[in-house]
Amino acid sequence: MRFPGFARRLPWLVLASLALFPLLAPALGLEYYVGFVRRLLIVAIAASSLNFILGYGGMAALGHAGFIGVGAYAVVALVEAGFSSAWLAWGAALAVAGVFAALIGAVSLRTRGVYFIMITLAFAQMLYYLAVSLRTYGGDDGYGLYTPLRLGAWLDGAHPDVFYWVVLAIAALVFAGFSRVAHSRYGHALRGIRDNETRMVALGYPVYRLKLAGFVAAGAVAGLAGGLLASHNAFVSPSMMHWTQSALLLVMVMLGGLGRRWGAPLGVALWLTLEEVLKMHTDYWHWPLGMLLLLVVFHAPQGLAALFERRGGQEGVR
Amino acid sequence: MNAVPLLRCRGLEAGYGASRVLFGLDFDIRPGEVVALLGRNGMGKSTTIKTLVGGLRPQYGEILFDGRPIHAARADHIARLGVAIVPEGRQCFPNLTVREHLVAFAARRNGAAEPWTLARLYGLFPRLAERAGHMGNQLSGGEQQMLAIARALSTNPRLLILDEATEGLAPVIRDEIWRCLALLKAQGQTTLVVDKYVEKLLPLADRALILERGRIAWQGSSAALDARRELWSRYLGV
Amino acid sequence: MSLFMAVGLVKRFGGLLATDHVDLAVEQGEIHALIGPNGAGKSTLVNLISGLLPADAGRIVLDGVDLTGLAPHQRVRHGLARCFQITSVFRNDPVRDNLLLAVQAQAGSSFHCLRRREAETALMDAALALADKTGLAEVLDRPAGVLPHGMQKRLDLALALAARPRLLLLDEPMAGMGPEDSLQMIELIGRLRSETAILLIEHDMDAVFRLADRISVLVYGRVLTSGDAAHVKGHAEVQSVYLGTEAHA
Amino acid sequence: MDAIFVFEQLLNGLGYGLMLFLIAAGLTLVFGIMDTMNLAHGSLYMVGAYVAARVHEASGMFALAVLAAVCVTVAVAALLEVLVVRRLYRRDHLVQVLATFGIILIADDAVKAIWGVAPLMATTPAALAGPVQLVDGLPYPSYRLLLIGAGLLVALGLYLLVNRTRIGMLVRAGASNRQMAEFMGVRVGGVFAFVFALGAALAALAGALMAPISSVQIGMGEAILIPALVVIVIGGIGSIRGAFVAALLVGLVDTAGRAFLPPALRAVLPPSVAADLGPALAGIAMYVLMAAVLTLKPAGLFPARA
Amino acid sequence: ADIKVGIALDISGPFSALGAEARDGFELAIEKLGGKLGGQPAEFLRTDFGGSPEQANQLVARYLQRDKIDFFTGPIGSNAALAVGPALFAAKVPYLSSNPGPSAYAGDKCNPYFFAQYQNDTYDEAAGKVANEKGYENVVLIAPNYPAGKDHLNGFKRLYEGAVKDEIYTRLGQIDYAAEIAQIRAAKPDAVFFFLPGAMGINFVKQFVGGGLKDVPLIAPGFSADEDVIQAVGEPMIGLLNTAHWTHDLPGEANAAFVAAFRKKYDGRYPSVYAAMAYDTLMAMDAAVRDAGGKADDREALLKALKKPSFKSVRGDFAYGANNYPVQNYYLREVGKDADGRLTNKLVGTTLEKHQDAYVGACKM
Ligand SMILES: Nc1ncnc2c1ncn2[C@@H]1O[C@H](COP(=O)(O)OP(=O)(O)OP(=O)(O)O)[C@@H](O)[C@H]1O
Ligand SMILES: Nc1ncnc2c1ncn2[C@@H]1O[C@H](COP(=O)(O)OP(=O)(O)OP(=O)(O)O)[C@@H](O)[C@H]1O
Ligand SMILES: [Mg+2]
Ligand SMILES: [Mg+2]
Repeated sequence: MRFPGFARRLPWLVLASLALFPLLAPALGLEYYVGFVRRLLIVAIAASSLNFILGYGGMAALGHAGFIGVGAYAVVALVEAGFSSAWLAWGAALAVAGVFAALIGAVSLRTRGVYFIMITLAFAQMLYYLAVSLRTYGGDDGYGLYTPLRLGAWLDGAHPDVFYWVVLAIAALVFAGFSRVAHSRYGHALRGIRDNETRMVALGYPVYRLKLAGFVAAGAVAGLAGGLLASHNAFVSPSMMHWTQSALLLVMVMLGGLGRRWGAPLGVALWLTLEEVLKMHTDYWHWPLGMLLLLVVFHAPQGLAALFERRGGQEGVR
Repeated sequence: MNAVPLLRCRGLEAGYGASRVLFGLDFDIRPGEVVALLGRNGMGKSTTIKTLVGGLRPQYGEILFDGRPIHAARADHIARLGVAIVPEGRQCFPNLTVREHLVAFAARRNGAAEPWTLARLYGLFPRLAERAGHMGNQLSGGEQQMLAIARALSTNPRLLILDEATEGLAPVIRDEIWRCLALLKAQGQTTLVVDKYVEKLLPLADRALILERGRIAWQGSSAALDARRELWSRYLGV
Repeated sequence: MSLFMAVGLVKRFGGLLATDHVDLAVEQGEIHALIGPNGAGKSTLVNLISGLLPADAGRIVLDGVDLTGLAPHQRVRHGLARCFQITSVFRNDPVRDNLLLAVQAQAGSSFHCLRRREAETALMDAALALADKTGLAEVLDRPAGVLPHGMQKRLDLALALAARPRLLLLDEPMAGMGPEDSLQMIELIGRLRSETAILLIEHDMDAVFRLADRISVLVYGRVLTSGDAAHVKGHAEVQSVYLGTEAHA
Repeated sequence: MDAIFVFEQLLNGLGYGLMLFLIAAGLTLVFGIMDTMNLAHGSLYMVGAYVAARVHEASGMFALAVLAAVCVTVAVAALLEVLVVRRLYRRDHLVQVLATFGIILIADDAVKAIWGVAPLMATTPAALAGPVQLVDGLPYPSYRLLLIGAGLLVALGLYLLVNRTRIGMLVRAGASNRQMAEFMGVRVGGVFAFVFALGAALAALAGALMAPISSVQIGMGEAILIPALVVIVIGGIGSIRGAFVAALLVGLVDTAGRAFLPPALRAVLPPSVAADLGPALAGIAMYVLMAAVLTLKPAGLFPARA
Repeated sequence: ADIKVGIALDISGPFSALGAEARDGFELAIEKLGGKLGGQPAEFLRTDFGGSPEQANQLVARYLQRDKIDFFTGPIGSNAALAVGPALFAAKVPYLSSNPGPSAYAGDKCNPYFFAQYQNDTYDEAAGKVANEKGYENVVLIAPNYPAGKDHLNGFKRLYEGAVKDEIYTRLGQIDYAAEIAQIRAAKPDAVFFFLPGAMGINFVKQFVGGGLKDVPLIAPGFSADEDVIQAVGEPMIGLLNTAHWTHDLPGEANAAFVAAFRKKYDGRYPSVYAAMAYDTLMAMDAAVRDAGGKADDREALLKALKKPSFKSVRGDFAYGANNYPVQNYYLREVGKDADGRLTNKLVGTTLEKHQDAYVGACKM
């Protein structure tokens, strides 16, 4: 971009307009879209975490929806047990998903490439079938969260859109956090592993542990997104951890641009918006999305973010 | 010696993307000839070879093989005309066994009295016979080099091109390769050789080309080059 | 006691005994060359020592520390660094980033994730020093993948040097180099003698005879003989299985 | 539990395994050998099933239906190859996933537009509709015997093609290093197109043969994609033998899990726990198997590219 | 303003076949009603949500917040119904289910704004009764391994008096049933009761008959033996017994008119339960708006009108129980051929009369 100052200020501009949106929406008759944007932000959190391990770490996990589901069911479990604090529930979502990611990652990271794709998928499928048969939490029918979780103190009821701002704040933190980490020692090491793992071993890096740390962090953040999604939908069902959901998440990240700062949110925003709009107009709403994927593959192979970012602004894409 | 060149290059220019590496190369290789292509690192030897075999599309100029233009032809087409290459970096196929490397592309096309058969190739490199069932990526570096040479020979090429084919080989094996090339020459095999062991190469070659920054800085008979040591230090860093 | 000792190393690939009870010692300040026919097991031996391949039997001791059970990256921590037979650098990154990555591996934990690396001047200084030492200072901003071959090899060596090794394993550092680059490389390796002991694999006999204090000959996975250049040149079996006419060079 | 029952379940396991292999065969070829991740394989399978069902219904001739399915699907695949897949061979797996996922979306909508959303009827050919008595007291569906036979034939044919013929070598060479293969005179583009078409033909064959015992509907392709991928990955990508062994293994483990695990658990656990645990474990047997295999052998049972 | 009806269609995704049936029913009703409800101009919003409860949730949020709908209907799956309920109830929008009748909404989670067509397990209860009447002394039950599967089998057992030889739970989305069929063969039951919706049922019946168990009678709730399954499986379906609260040959004027119109509009195809219920749902809305005085915003009046349906239902007479789930008849159907040789369900007789679901006791409303 020709205006470096503008580029530096862009994140703040985006943040500010997102923060103002709920206040302006009623005047514009867009109330519904407050909820829509909220969901978009939550999915973007999950996508950012996938972008982190896939784009920077080269770990193509096809089971990310599994962690989202674990987070969501952690919330369900707490609600079922009588807890009602949102922070507790989301914290639990983060932690439990992190633990699952540690266990699954410890096994999966022994494999590479397509084997890694498939073993992460296998674990996610196990989680899916587990959730389907869990009677206490509704099994396939899902579990409704009939009373909203409490944010505590003055937050509840201060404004109908408090939850929106909370999500926005979390998303901003996650997003800034991942961008920050990408430029740290750890982020550089992760990219080194993506580009040449053997060399990294020979340089003395504890490659396995570094990858596992990234995988756990990403899994935990995906779990957090799952917890938020549970609150957002007031409903949790196994279908959110079906393998196609994992695939969709991958697709959105790649659509946006692997390993690019703006990749995940852009991909999520475009995909979900298109889905929303197309569905309203036709029953045949899948094929335009399919065409979009082909277009991106052949005409914007680095993803959409690459079209916007200044040349060389990429954060090391192969 | 036959007057019609087997390979003729005229005004050949090539490069990678925007950067030009070769500038107007003119040279011929006549049937039965062994030509040495010399030059320091990065002067364009491998690029020349890649362009000849269709791995790189020339930006200008023409290449004739046996009188037919091939500069616009696809690599596989050129290969089927009878050009075989031992590329820089061996490039063995990781998922083919040694034996498969030697039978998959085998062809008889140069009408030589004694064509390269599997048995003869194993005779040349007994090591490969011992490793016949190994995959391409389960070989030592030198074994891979032997395999790359044998693979090229298995097609019984009309023009054999060797790019640093003695790289990574034990001295005894290098000697073996030189002996083998001499034998091939005696049988009339046309060959283009790039190699850093100039002292070993020159006695074998009929003629030599020296590349300097993508241009032919000198060409002539190898005997002449042998005599002019100042060219060696100027162009070859020896 | 020697700086480095490999004792009874064994490696099998299926039915193939690639490393057959190899004993090897490298002394402090020594350049120890390892030569032998193709497929004798030299690269395998380096992989066993550096830990990229697990050994079936045997022990590895560096400076009195037993490294046998350690993972490859832990061995690097103990002073065992290596280069690769096929150049292995980060091709898309500039030379500077390559060096930074190598330096960073030694400079404390790589789990730091909040401080921007650009802000860490100590890392940068170390990387620049390394570039000076290996003659890469001019090309710091070029992507490693487009460097001339000789430069890439030098970068590969620089990456290994960042670990401040006590034993450096070099697998065919001269491969693919013309005479000029080879000379530079020989000179560079010679200069390293003061910093680290070196185990050198090379088929370029010129380089071997010029650099090596001691030469071991590996044949069919076993050490055939060990000694100085004259001993090896004069050894009849080495001549027939490996040196050929080079023995008289 | 008598011997016949155990034997029958064993047979079922093998039969299911061969069925899986039949489905996975084309995928092994394209993904395993050509190293191209084609998620749209399931869509080709679906097209094969739809065409076969329609032609069978209209003509009453099953052989004709299978033939038509193969021809139409190969034609579709050829078009797909020229328009899309050809440009994917050189790209990495993730890009292939992205593009072929796009093809799935398009294919599902196209099938919906052509044949509607209702599942289609695909009848078993009359001659094979009933069971045959294998041994006394063990009737076995004769159509399944046909599937078993087809699975075995395809396995053998593929094995020979890939490992014993020149074209197999050329494909593998082209897949691992396209430019070098071209330097060796291989028309990689042509060979790949041929193999892709062959993969499509196998997908169509599987679709046409599976149609009479399964549901012909949109989404049937995605449903079989995962088991097929599991089979290939357990076997070790690129190995026909691996895929074959893995298919049988998955078939046996899955069947054994369904047939013997619930009763076994009932014998050792309290009934309520067993009733919940048994089917749950049986349901994920395939995935557990895969995770276990990959934990012990990170590159599958028969790693083809060590 | 126009009366707005939000319809969630299942055109893609796991229930697409059933969703298409429902859509056809809705379309026919809209045509019949001339695009009006209770004589008032109405707008019928239709959107595909692909069978995913999360997407249904989204869709309902849009219907509520942007379109401000007055009625909601449409989803096929129980999970979607359970997902969208809370938002609708909070917004006081009547949700007339055109298909699922989850037990939660019949029992402790019942709500004045939810109206069902039937309770999920009542079909199975009727099937259990059929098994008694046929004199089957022992049966094997089979269903997918998820809570709904267990609910259905429990529903069957509620009225069944014989012995259950085995209960088999299969994987959701299973393709191959050879192992289960072998188990059934070994158990030698008098009959087999199965609840396997969609593709699973199609696969199962085909393989069951191919496996030589043609002589073992199959009983199923109507969902597993409706037009979609019959047309997909073909001949092997003949003789299959199933239960439902409606069939296309049920006597009655309203039904005859509906079936005739449907067959005319959709080239001779018989309507399924899903189509009939979709049709009936809009008829119920029409009558309720009329009874409430042509207005939908007076929700009190509307609910009252909905609760006392004044239209002629295609299923015949029915009344709502305390939980807004109907008290109605259930019929036995058998798959056979009609006069033109077309495979379809035929009415055999009435199994349960004025039957109420088992959960109504838990409803405090
Ligand atoms: N793929 C490539 N992309 C861009 N530039 C390249 C590429 N390959 C080679 N070059 C450049 O082209 C020039 C000629 O390289 P080439 O490999 O032909 O040299 P060479 O004479 O074979 O040297 P060497 O002895 O090192 O093999 C070099 O400057 C090199 O940097
Ligand atoms: N992964 C493997 N699987 C099976 N055999 C292997 C594998 N790697 C190497 N080998 C075999 O082990 C032997 C030793 O190989 P190694 O690479 O150590 O030889 P080397 O001495 O380095 O030879 P060179 O000088 O040619 O590089 C060779 O015969 C090779 O074929
Ligand atoms: Mg070169
Ligand atoms: Mg070696």
